[in-house]
This record gives sequence, structure tokens and C-alpha cells, in this order.
Amino acid sequence: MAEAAVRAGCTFFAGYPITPQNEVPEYLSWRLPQAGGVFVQAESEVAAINMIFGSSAAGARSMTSSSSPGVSLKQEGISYIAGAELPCVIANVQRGGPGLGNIRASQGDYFQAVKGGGHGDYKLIVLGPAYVQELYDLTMRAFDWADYYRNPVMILSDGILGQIAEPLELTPYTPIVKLPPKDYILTGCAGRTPRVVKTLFLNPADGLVHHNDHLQEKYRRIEHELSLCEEYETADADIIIAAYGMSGRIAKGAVRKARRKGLKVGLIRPITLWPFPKEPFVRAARTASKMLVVEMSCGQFIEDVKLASECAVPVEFFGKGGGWYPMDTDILEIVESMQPCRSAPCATRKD
Amino acid sequence: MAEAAVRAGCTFFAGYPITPQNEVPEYLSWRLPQAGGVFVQAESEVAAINMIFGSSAAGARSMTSSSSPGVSLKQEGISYIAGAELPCVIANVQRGGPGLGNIRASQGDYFQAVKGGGHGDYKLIVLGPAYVQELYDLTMRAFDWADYYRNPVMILSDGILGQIAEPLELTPYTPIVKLPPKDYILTGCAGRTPRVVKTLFLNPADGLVHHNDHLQEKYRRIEHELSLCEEYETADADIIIAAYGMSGRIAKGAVRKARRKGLKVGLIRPITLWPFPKEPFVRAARTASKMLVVEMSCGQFIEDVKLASECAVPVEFFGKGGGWYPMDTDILEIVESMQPCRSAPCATRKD
Amino acid sequence: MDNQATYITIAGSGGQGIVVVGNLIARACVIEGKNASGWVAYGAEMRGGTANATVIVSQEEIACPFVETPDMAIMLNQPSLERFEGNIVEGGMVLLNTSMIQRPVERDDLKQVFLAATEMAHELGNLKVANIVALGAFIDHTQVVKMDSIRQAIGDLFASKNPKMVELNLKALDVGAANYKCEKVKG
Amino acid sequence: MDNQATYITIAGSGGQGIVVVGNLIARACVIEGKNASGWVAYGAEMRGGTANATVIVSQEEIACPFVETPDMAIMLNQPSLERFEGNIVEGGMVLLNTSMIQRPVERDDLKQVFLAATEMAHELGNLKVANIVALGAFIDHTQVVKMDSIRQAIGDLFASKNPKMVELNLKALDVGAANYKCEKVKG
Amino acid sequence: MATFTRPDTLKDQITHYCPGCGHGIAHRIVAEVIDELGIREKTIGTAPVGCAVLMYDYFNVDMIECAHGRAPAVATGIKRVQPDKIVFTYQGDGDLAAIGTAETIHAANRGENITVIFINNAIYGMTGGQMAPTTICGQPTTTTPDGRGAHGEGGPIRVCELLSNLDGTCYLERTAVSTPKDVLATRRAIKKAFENQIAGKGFSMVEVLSMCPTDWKLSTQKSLEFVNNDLKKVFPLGVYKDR
Amino acid sequence: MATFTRPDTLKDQITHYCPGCGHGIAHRIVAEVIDELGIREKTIGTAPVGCAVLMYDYFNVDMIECAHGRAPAVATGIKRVQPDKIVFTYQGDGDLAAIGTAETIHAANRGENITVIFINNAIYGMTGGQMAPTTICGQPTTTTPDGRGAHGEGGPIRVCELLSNLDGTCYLERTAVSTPKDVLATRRAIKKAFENQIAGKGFSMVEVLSMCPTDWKLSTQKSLEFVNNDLKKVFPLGVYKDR
Amino acid sequence: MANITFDTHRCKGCGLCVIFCPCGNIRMSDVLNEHGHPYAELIDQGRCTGCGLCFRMCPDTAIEIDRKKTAK
Amino acid sequence: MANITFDTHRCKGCGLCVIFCPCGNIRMSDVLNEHGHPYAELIDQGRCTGCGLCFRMCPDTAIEIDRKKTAK
Ligand SMILES: Cc1ncc(C[n+]2csc(CCOP(=O)(O)OP(=O)(O)O)c2C)c(N)n1
Ligand SMILES: Cc1ncc(C[n+]2csc(CCOP(=O)(O)OP(=O)(O)O)c2C)c(N)n1
Ligand code: SF4
Ligand code: SF4
Ligand code: SF4
Ligand code: SF4
Ligand code: SF4
Ligand code: SF4
Ligand SMILES: [Mg+2]
Ligand SMILES: [Mg+2]
Repeated sequence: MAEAAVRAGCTFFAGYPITPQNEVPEYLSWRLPQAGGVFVQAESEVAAINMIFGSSAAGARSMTSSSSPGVSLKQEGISYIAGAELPCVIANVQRGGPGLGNIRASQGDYFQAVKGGGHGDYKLIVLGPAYVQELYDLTMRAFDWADYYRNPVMILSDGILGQIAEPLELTPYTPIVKLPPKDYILTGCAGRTPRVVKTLFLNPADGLVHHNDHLQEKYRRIEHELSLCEEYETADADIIIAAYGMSGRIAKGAVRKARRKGLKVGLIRPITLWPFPKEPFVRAARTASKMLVVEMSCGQFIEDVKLASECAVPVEFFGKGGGWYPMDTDILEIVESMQPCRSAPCATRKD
Repeated sequence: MAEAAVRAGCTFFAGYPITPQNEVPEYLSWRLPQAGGVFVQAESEVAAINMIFGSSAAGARSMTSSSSPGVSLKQEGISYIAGAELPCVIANVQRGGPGLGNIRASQGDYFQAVKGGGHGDYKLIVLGPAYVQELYDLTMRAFDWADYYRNPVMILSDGILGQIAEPLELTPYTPIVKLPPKDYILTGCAGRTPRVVKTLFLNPADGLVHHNDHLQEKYRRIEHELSLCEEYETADADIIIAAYGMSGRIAKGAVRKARRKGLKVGLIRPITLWPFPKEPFVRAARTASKMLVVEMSCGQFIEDVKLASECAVPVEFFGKGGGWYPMDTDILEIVESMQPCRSAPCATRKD
Repeated sequence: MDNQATYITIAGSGGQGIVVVGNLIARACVIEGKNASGWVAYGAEMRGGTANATVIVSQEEIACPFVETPDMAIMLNQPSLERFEGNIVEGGMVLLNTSMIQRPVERDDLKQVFLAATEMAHELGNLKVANIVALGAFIDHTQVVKMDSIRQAIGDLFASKNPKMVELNLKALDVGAANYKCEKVKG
Repeated sequence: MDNQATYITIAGSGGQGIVVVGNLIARACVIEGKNASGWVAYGAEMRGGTANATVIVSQEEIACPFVETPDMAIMLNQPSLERFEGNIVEGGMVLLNTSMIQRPVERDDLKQVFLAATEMAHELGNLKVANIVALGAFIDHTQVVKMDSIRQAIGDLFASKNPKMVELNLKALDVGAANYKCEKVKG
Repeated sequence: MATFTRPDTLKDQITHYCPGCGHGIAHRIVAEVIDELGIREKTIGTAPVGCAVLMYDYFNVDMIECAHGRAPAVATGIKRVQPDKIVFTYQGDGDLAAIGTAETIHAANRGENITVIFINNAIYGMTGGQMAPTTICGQPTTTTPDGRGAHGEGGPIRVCELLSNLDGTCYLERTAVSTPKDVLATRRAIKKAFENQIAGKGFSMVEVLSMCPTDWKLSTQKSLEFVNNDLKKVFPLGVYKDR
Repeated sequence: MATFTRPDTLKDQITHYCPGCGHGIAHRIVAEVIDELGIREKTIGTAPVGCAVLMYDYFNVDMIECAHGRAPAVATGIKRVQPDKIVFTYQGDGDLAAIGTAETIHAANRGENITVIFINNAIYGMTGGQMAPTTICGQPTTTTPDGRGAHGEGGPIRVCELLSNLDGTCYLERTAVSTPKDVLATRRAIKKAFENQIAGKGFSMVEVLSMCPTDWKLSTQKSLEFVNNDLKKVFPLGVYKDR
Repeated sequence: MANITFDTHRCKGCGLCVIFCPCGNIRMSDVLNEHGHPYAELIDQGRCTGCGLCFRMCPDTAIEIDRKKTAK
Repeated sequence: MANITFDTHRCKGCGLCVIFCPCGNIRMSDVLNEHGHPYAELIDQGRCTGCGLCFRMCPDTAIEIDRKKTAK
């Protein structure tokens, strides 16, 4: 991820140490200066996100990274960055919560990332990689999308992906989209009228409402244009497993095993978590008779699955919080037990 | 709210000034010492929430209050308090966001409050009062529920309710439930083994998973036991308006006007936002042909309405962010235009 | 409009004491046993900008605490008038602080009350009581609540903070009540 | 278990260099063109506690990067053995660091390899290479990857950080490979 | 000295400040210095959250409006990316010395090559007169109705003295805007603080004692007296560091 | 002096600290002082986030484990509610002087009647050896591979000196645990810091220079030398405030 | 003698210039400007020394002084 | 002469006691304890003066010294 960032032209990183993501700043502390960029170890996560606010306003491709408690501290700053429409990449290598919790991998910050842990109506583009290679590739894309949409992008990873060692092809960076000129950045007002980067909208009285309308319009455009999802063996599947990131990857193993046993099981693994890929779920709701949500948390992702599928198929739940992770064999077992079609309406662990 | 807190036995308040909620700390700065309590103006919202962490662990009925950007800064602390199962009351007098935004009333922090703006799987009990008297009464209840469930309670108010002057009956405080003894608080270990208040769970390896199971079980219990909702003219309603807090109150005016015109319109106004009162929505989904969600944000509350009604009725949306508020007359107009039953499936502004 | 309710908008700049006026009317209502709800909207966080308050006096429970189309309006400065003139209900009334409003109302269906509230306050030695001067005229003219209730409300509100202010404000109230001009509806 | 994949668990205490062992095996796989995935779970944030790593060597894309029932296990201390003994697949193998494990394996279906890795490391003058000693034995015995690939991986990993360490680690590898005892399956 | 007019760096805008507020004077001084040094077109300013939040409407330079207290972190981000630009923060006492304590101290300690204008009015102006970290003992505010110190609030923080301990700071001076002489001294100090940045010398801060008649609830005259008689006693004017 | 044994205030638990870590020594000293003053049953301790996060497993007193850097705020909450209890924080340099800067300074400035034990090991121990605010110039860490100061990190913050400017502080001393004599001095200082609290005198802090052989990547012997030769030069031992 | 002008629209009537004019040459208006503030007025253009103290203290850049004209 | 005992289970082998014993009376074991650490051993009980320096420096309270016995 760190190397992908450098290759994508990231020239400013600010962060504060926290396990399990220390490899990122440690790597960048020597790699960025070498590449002509700037690495700052901030005094806190709050300072780090506000340095990003500044560096992004000054035009640099900027990144910060942290883990759950640290990301909570960044929420005010994230709301500011989203409100000011500044591009940046924020990585959350999730660990077990709430509180100090532990440092095991978790997906407990899904709501925070996707619904908005900060104040006000804003959206982050949220990416949920499941493989080291995907993490690398998405990191590069994250910088592009951030610039293209002038919106912060969050990479919602987890402690497992953060610690995994996998072969990786260090593909070179090429931008995927033609990027608009940064005509909003602060460079001193030589030869032009001064620019202001701000989130305060007082005048006229409803300026902020207009600004929110503008943001919502942008978000709808992003929803329209951006959606990544892996579908695996869904075409004829009777049971669809929905899972993202690490749990999606594990679920894929379960699907593979299930198929070897002749079970009609498929997987939908959203890669963009916001915008949430609705279309595969709408399709699945037509063909599958059941869904199983697997997440390393207590029932967050499941809400988006239900909304995307309009509660049209019963959804079962397999998940726990606090650094638990599912085994492919456990998932397989559940899928097997689901085979005899039960008629429970929209049943979830919660009801 | 401030007076209700004092009467409910709040003896510790820590906060940092922010408009529009300054009346609360200003009032408490003289009222609390007078009543034998402690008022601390903290150096920041981060410090304030952590003072609450300490004071609550030391056994005091504790409260902090802020507005949107300040509440974002408290997210880490809130996650800790929820994880350590400490009772406290947190007021968010919401203003327009994102970022600095403005100081007009808003409901843009719904997701943050209800889904969890901090990290990890935790839940706050969230209350959405619509009247000054209700705010007063719920504040007292908030302290009780916090102690009873050992869980932070958030009062999700808004700048309008914060600024409104309405007659108020200062009812005396009586606890509504028999409260369990505080056998977890830190008082020095005289005559007993030392106690620890913590959120770190390392040992055995899956201690945090167990702790999360325990929390989820508690949350299910609260979901089972706690649910407040105002239903107004719903019995025979063809169109149900769903709205909470200030927008719920305004919507009530619209329902009243609609009824005078002979329209079959009703209102569901959840008062507990978490746990979300599902039952009225399930009932409404059976009898009404349409729903209209009204919120002072861009589409947050609507997700819970859809989930509660299992997307069984088409839902229309009327809301904006950034300090906008609906007029009863506007709502009435929309309701009138909804009359000729359209067949759009689960239509929302977003699709 | 609900028949039972009277909607009043008070508007001016941030420092003109809009809140206090709204508060006093609401308190007077409570004294008289009426339902009331007062609400203030600010511009900037604190300084400058415009502010406006809505006071609703009603017999039934008040649902919507503000209104787009008030029955009566107290306009303390020019920008407020620009903003709210079009909103007042047909045949409503408006009070204008002529010290800070250069023109009369353009609509011809409104009852208008004029007074130079800021100048009177200046003469009273404290610019800050212009709001109370205006309130005096407003109450005297409209009688939405009794003048005595307002006097009592002033006593309640200021006594604890600064007893000297009670006297000044009562005086301002009288000055306002005694010195306004009223223009008939043209149409 | 997928037939194409071999699952290896390495476990010990926080400071025993679990990560490095996993990393080296994974690197060796890459050198040999195999799919590999290595993953580490810590106990406490950094100090103390136990740690374990899972390395998967496979021909196809690796979905689940860890496993409850490894085929092979390297156990560097007693608590690790307590925790993982029951999980190893039937007929699997386990390597035990007898310096820190007091008892043999209780199950009788497992192939066992013994060596006093920590003591050998002590003799080599650096307690920290006990992990590499164990790795030497493990690779020599199981041949999951070639010893040469491991040697090359050691070179890659340590050369940049500390060339002196390369030498020490290669020596540790040899010592391990040469000094283990292997017990036949009883059952 | 030719004419006395509004500096180019100030737009022709009426400010939202209260009558007699020190922010207006400080604004003019900063603008004059920017004019004089001819750096307007390469200056990037940061607005705080406080009464000066709208200063981006008044200054004729590129500006960014920061979260409350975080301006030094934001300025760090900007300056590191564009080291050839002149970056300054303008912050109130609540912003700089309460919620922003950590950002202030660590930017100073890193020796960030920025200029900090610190308006100390011993009160939270914008939010209506609550206690600030620099509120002096006994001073009543809306959150210390009995005067600061009565209920364990501690005393005022003297920021220049505090920061003078950090090796990263290059220049620290405390001035005022409560007399014409003080205004001149403030101008000199702010000029120097910008010159230091141009010379790459590191973190410079000028602390300006300033009037807030509104929240002090004092007349213009009494406000001046409060600065001259009370604040200056607690916050002695002068140079605290210059290297 | 009778026997040398583990104090009652320490549980019979093997700690998770590395061999030669200064935390173990500091723990014992704090525990001895609590024993000696007979306050174990009325003491409430706060654990930091840092290597000492698990200290609640080792101390035989009521404890609360705080968010990173926030212990002084948490201690404020506790002490204000239970003023008759003895409340102490135990914090590392990252905890106290980086993320917790504001909480430290403001608790000190309020003169909170608490005792702060500040373990300065010039490094982030728990997270694996990143730069701390007290890392000295030139010292390599995992985030300053070229030594601190090479890329605008500034120099070490001297906390005792910094806090000595605040009126709220009552007692500030810097000691070490790198020689038996230093250990004795630390014990004396910590005892005094607790006695001050008992006497209601306000904020007392003892800064303890401590070894972190693991993240310094030094042997026990070299770690001692690093404290005695390098750290003590940058952080002179002694009393910085006593009133 | 300097050419000094007061901008009655900008002036907020704080009185700082009145307090600091060494010649006591400034007074406040009896009437209010459009913002409701009394404003500063020069008593006697001739008595103004062009010292600039009023300008220096004015928070609202409501004062302009042209000293070149003085030099004439 | 003091009665001094080393707890081989608690000892982490840091060697601080070895470094600071004024009599050079402590050495590290050749074998490791169950945690994998070599541990401190007294060379000669008789030579120990009971000065307590080792105790004072030990981070792991692995040393106990009974001086009452010395007094006997
Ligand atoms: C996170 C956050 N907390 C609090 C506030 C509210 N707030 C706005 S300005 C201010 C204090 C202003 O005081 P100061 O910095 O001294 O500036 P002054 O107005 O006195 O110039 C506060 C607390 C906010 N906007 N954001
Ligand atoms: C909000 C937050 N940020 C970061 C961390 C990660 N973290 C844990 S301990 C630590 C630093 C520890 O260093 P120090 O305070 O010096 O204590 P030491 O381990 O050196 O004793 C950090 C950054 C965290 N747990 N929470
Ligand atoms: S409140 Fe005070 S600081 Fe703010 S504008 Fe008014 S006088 Fe100035
Ligand atoms: S890392 Fe350093 S501070 Fe932490 S336990 Fe080890 S030696 Fe002690
Ligand atoms: S320039 Fe000097 S003399 Fe002239 S009006 Fe101003 S202060 Fe008075
Ligand atoms: S100083 Fe300026 S604003 Fe104040 S009265 Fe004089 S001219 Fe007007
Ligand atoms: S008590 Fe003194 S002499 Fe005896 S072993 Fe310990 S340090 Fe050596
Ligand atoms: S000081 Fe303690 S832990 Fe270290 S070697 Fe000696 S007895 Fe063992
Ligand atoms: Mg201020
Ligand atoms: Mg440290």
C-alpha cells in the first residue's frame, strides 16, 4: 500500500503510530523523502488529519493511515475535508473494538466509514480490498478517484490484510481517468484573485443548504459511475453469500469448497463499499432463495445488503465482533445447514 | 435540559463551548456548584469526554454536551465509554455540517449517533426529543437508563430545540426503574479486591469476542425493553409520515392540517432512535399504502425506516442537509401530491 | 394558518437583542396562561449577521415552532425588511424601525407602524434598548399580550442579572409605546 | 482441506521471531513460483503475549489465509503447544522446541520433530536466532520448499538491514538442519 | 510615511467585528506588513475558528479556514508542500491555547517555518464570552460567573513564556493594540515574524493583547484600561525569544 | 530497612515487559511508595496506552485504563468526584507529551491535585520504536531512520521545563532509574509527589528517564549508558519546581 | 495640516479615535449611520496634525489621511 | 551476610543485577528457564553484603533479600 501510494504520486503523508499499521509510516518515513515527498509523524491523529487538510489544499496527493481508535479521532477532520471537497486517501487498518479493544483484525468500523462517523451529510468513497495485490491496485486508484471527484477516499482494510505476506506484482502507475486541473488549490494569488478553501457557509442564509445539494449531486454522480464488485459463481446460485474484504475472501474459499460438494452457492463481494454495488444484489434477489451475510462485526454490513436487495430475500447472518474471524469451514457448515429451504422472513441474527 | 440534569442527580459536567449549546454549560457553571456538583470547562471536547470517562468510573452521574463538530471529536472517547460499559449522558445539539458548516439546526448527525461514529461494535441509547418539555423529561430518563443498562445515552437534539423558548413544567425527579448498585466503580479497594475499568481484552485470546457477545446480548435486551414512539392519527392513515425530533414535530403540524382537509395522513415519530421502534412501522406497512420520510438531512433516518418496514411500502423522501428545515405547509403539499397512488417500488429520492 | 395562533417574526442584526424581544413576548404569554413558543435563528456564530425570532401565541399545542408567513413582524433593520417583507400574510402588520430602514414597505396591503427606535434608544443613553422601544410600540399597537404582562416579564428576566436594567427597559418600553406612528392600509 | 495446499502454523511468544519464519517460507515459495500467503496474529500490542503465523503454500489462488487445522506446525514454546496441539490434522507433523517445551505431544497420530532450538541459539551467541534454528530443522525434514530457496530468502531479507545477520542466520539454519531428532508416528 | 489608507491586502469589506474590537486593528497591521514586504501574492493564510473565522472575506490572499485549534497542523501541511510560500496562522486564545494546545506546541517544537499571529483577548469571543485559557484570575465570564479560579479552573496560561522552552521556536514576542505605541510595536513584531519566515528561520509567534469590549461587557474606554492595567500585568509585553 | 521484598501493592504476577525494561523498576518504586504511605486502599491509578497499558494487572489498587494520552483528563474526572482518594497517572512520553499534550498541560495548569508518573524512554515502546516527542536529536527510530532532526522533526521536548511555567504545578522533578542512586532519588521524588497530593498541594509530576533496550536495539549495559551519557545530558536531572 | 476623511459607512462608533486624538479633534455624530452606529467626525480639519494616531487605532479602516497634501 | 534468593521463574536475564552488584557476586545461568531466559544466580551467598543494589535495580522483583537474618 505504501509503495503504491508513492508510485501514484503521493507526496505528503502524515500519521501517528498505531498497531497494526505501523509498517506504512515506517516505510514511508524513508521512502517518501527519497522520492521527493514529505513524511511527517504528527503529534496525534487529530493533527495528522489536519495536516492532510492543509497539504491537500496546497495541491499534494496526500495520505494518512491509522487504525480504529485513531480513525475515530480523525472524524472531525474527515468531515471538514469532505465538506471542503479536498481529495485525500485515508487508510483504516481496522482492529478489534470498541475502546482500546485489541489488535486483532476486525471489520467493526464499517458503519463509521460508510455511513459517516463525522458530523453532517457527507460520503467517503470506501474501498474494501481483500488481497494484497488488490490493496496495491486500489491504493493507486484511490488517489485518482480522490482527485477526480475531489473527495476523500477511505481504504477500509483490516489487521489480517495488514499483516499478510503475499506475492505482489509492483505494477507501474498510470492514471485511469483524465484528471481535472486543480483549480482550487492554494498557491498564493499571483496573477489571479485569491482563493478560499472552507467549510463555513453563512451567506446567503441558505448557502450551506446549496452546498449540501451540490455535494449530494456529486454523490449521486459517484453512485452512478463507480461500483466495483466481485461476483463468484452467482449465476445459478441458490444461496448467495455477501461479504467484503477479508471475510469476503474467506467466504470465497467456502464457496469453492461448497461447489466441490455440488452445492449451488455463490459470492457477492463488494469492493466499493460506498458506493454500494446494488445491482448484483437486485439480480441476486431475483434468482437466489437465500442470502448469508458474513462479516467480522456484529451486524453492520448486513444493513446495506438488506437495503440493496430491498429485503426481498431472507438474509441470515454470521458474524461477531472484537477480532473474531470466520473460517471457510464454518461458513461451509452454515451454508450446508441452510440448504433445506426455510421460510423465515428476512431472518437475521438480530430479530 | 441542564436543570433536568441537576434534578436527576447529575453531579459532574465537563464540556467545551460551542454554539448552539452554550446555554447548557453556562447554566451549569453556577448551578452545579450550588447543588454540590462539579462543573469543569475542559480544554477541548476530547478532554471533556475523557473527564466523563473518569467521573463516571468514579460513580458520578455524568454529562457532557456539545454540537456536531465537537461531538465528532468525542467519538474515540464514546467508543471507550461504551466498551467499558460506563453510564453517562451525552447531548448533541446538532448544527449544519459537514465541516464547520453553520449553526442552523440540523439532523445531519443521525448516522453518527445511531450507527456509531466511533470504532467497533457498540450502541448508544439515542433519544430524539421534539419539545422542550420532552427534552426535560427525557434528560431525567436518560440518566436512569444510562445507570440501568450501564450504557451511554445520547440526547440527539438540534439547534431549534436548543433555542426554543417554551413553557416548561419543572417536574421533580423520581427514578423510573430500580437501579442496580454500582458495584464496578472505583473508590479505592478498601475491604475488597481491586477493580479495573478497561476496554482492553487480550487474555484469553478471544476475550474481546466474548466481551462483544456480552455487549450484543445487552443491546438485544435493550432493544427488547426500550422503545418510545409517538403515533398520531395512524390508525386509518393511508399515508404515514415518519419523522423524528424537530422534523417530527413539524410533521405533526402538517398531519393536523392534512386531517382538517380530510386527508388520511398519520405520523410515526420515534422518540428512541436506538433502539428503533420497529413495531409501529411493521403495523404501518400493513395498513398504509405509502410512507413519507421527513428529515433535516440528506437521507439517513430513511434507512432505518426502510429496514423497520422491511421495504414493504414505497417510501418517499423529503429532506435536505445543512441547516434546512421543512415547513408544515411544504409537507402538506407533498402529502397532497402523493394522494393519487403511484406504483413506484420503494421509491426514494436516492434511486 | 391555524386560526387559533398568532405568528410574530422579529428580525434585525445580530446584536440588536432579537432574542430578548422574543423571550419577553413568550414569557408574557406564559404569564397569561397562553401557549407560546419562541425561536431564534442566527446568521454567523455570534457576531454580526442577521438574526430573527419567531414567536407563536396559540391556544393549542404548538407543532411547527416557526412559520414562513407571519401575521405580524417587527423589522429592526433594512436587510430584515428586504428578506421578510414578501412573507408577511396578506393584511398583516409590520413595525419598522425607521432609524435603520430607509424606505416604507412596498406592499400596500400591510398595516404599518413606524418608530425611530434606535434613535430613541440613543437618547435614552443605551443603543441596546432599541429592541425594547420597538417592543413597547408593538405591544401597545397590537395588544397580542397585555403591556402589564410584558412589564412583569421584564422584571423576571432582568432582575436577577442587573436590577438597573429593569428600570431602563421599562422606560424604553414606555417611550416606544408613546412614540410611534401608524399608517392605515392603503388598499 | 484443499488437496493442492499445505498449511503451516508457527507459534511462540511475542519476541521469538514468528513473523520472520513465516516471511522466509513465503518468500521461498515466491522464489519457487508457488502461491503463498503468510499471516501473523499477535497477542498484546507488541510486548509479550503469544504470536502465531500461518503460512499457506498452494498451487491455486489462496482464499482463506489461515486455517484452523494446519498440516504442519512449528511450536516454539509451551503455551503454543497447549493451544495448537489439538488442531493439527490427523497424521500431521509438529516440530517442538524442547528448550521451552517440557513434554512431548499427547496425541499419537502426529509425526514429531524435536530440537532444543533456544539452547542452540544461546550457543550461537544470540537467543534471537532460535526461530531460524527451528526453521532449518523444519525445512530439512519437510522439504515444503528447498533449503536453497530459504537461504536465498534469508539473503534478501537481511542483506539490506544488517549483512552480519545474514551470516549468523545461515549458520543457525545449518545448525538446526543438522541437529534434530525425529520420532516416528506411534499409531 | 506617505498616506494612511487601507492596505491592499485588506479587501474593501466591512467586517463583522463589534465596535472597538481589537481584531480589526490586528487585521490592518498584518495586511500592512504583507503589503510592505510585497508578499501578498505568495502568502497563504489560515483562518481560525473564533471571531476571526470570516477573515478570509477580508484578506486579499489565498486562505483556508481550519477546524478549531488545528491551524498550526494545517499550516504545516501547506508549508511542507509549498516551502516557498509564506504561510501564517491567525488564532484566538481558545483556538491556540485550549483545543489547539498540542498542535501549537508541536508545530513550534518542530520549528515549522511559519508565522503565528496570536490574538489574546482573554475570552472566547465568538461563542459569547466563556472562560479562555488566558482569562485572568478573578475575571468573570459566562462559565466562571464567580471569576476565574473560584472552582479549580487554575490561572491564565502565558503562551510566550511556555513556548520559549521549545528549541524549535525562533521568535516570540508579546505586544498589544491598546495604545498607538503598542500598535506600532505590534507592527514591528509582526513584520519581524514574517521576515523570519522569509529568511527560513523557523517558528515565529506574536502574541497580541487585544480588546473584546462585547464579551468583557466593558465600554471602549474601559476595555483599553483592562488591557493596559490588568492584562499587561499578567502578560508582560516584550520579546521572549529571538534567535 | 528490613527486608527487600516485592511490595504489597504489586501483585505476584510476571510482567510482560522486556528484560531490562525500566517500567518494571518504576512500577516497584511506585508500589513501594504506596505501601509506605499506607494509601493502597484509597488509591486509584490510571493506566496509559503504551507498554504500561497492562499495569492494572500488576498493581493491587483500583485502576482504570484510559485512551491514549487522556489519563490526565480521566484523572481529573475521578479526583473531582472523589477528592479524598489518591489519584495517579502513569504515562509514557508518547502518551503524555504527544497525543496527550493538551490534557497534560491543562491538568497541570488547573493545578489538579493528582500525581503524574511520567516514564520518559525517548521512544514509542509498545508500537515498536517510533520517534517520541522526547527522542533526542540524531537518535534513530523506525520513523526517523536517519536520526531525529534530519527531516524537520524538531528536537526533544523537555516536559519538566515546559510545565514549570504553569502556575498550577506544585512539584516537578526529573529523575532516572539507570543507577541505584537514581532509583533512590526516584523513590524520594515519587514519595514527595504523593505526599503533596495528600496535603492537597496540587499537580505533582516526576519524570523518570527509563530504559527501553528493545526498541533502542541496545544491550542492557548499553541502555544504561544511553541514559547516563546521552539522555541525562539532554534532560538534566533535578527539581524544576517545588512550592 | 492633513487631509483626513472619515468613512461614515465603515465607522462603527467605537470611539477609539476620539480617545486617542491628541488634539481632541474628533467627536461622535448625533445621528446614526445605516448600520445603527453613531460615527466619528472631525471637529476641525485645520487643527488636524496628520499624526495618524486615529488611523492607527481604528479597527475598521474608516479613516484615511493624505499627508502628501499636507506637504504641499 | 544476607539471605538472598533469586526467583528463577521471574528472572528475565536482563543482567542489571550483575552489572550493579558491587561484589561481582551475581552471574547468569548457562541454562534457560521455562520462558527461555537465562537467569541470575548468586555466586557465593557468603560474599553478599545485603546492600540491596541488585534488588533496587531488578525490574522483575525476582530478588528477595532478608536482612533481618543478617542481623542475627
Ligand atoms: C470543535 C469545535 N469546538 C468548539 C467550537 C466552538 N467555538 C467556536 S469559536 C470558539 C472559541 C473562540 O475563542 P477564541 O479562539 O479565543 O477566539 P475569539 O473569538 O476570542 O477571537 C469556540 C469554542 C467549534 N467551532 N468547533
Ligand atoms: C488513539 C491511539 N493512537 C495510537 C495508539 C497506538 N499506540 C499505542 S501505545 C503508543 C505509544 C506508546 O509510547 P509511549 O507513550 O512512549 O509509551 P512506552 O510504550 O514507550 O512506554 C501508541 C502510539 C493508540 N492505541 N491509540
Ligand atoms: S466578541 Fe469580542 S472578539 Fe469577537 S468581534 Fe466582538 S469584540 Fe471582537
Ligand atoms: S519495548 Fe521498551 S518500554 Fe516496552 S517493555 Fe520493551 S523495553 Fe520496556
Ligand atoms: S491625524 Fe492625529 S490630529 Fe488628526 S484627527 Fe487623527 S489623531 Fe487627531
Ligand atoms: S476608531 Fe474608527 S470605527 Fe472607531 S469611531 Fe473612530 S473612525 Fe469610527
Ligand atoms: S545484595 Fe548487594 S552484594 Fe548482595 S548480591 Fe545484591 S548487589 Fe550483590
Ligand atoms: S535484575 Fe532481576 S530480572 Fe534482571 S537478571 Fe537480575 S534477577 Fe534477573
Ligand atoms: Mg479569544
Ligand atoms: Mg515511551
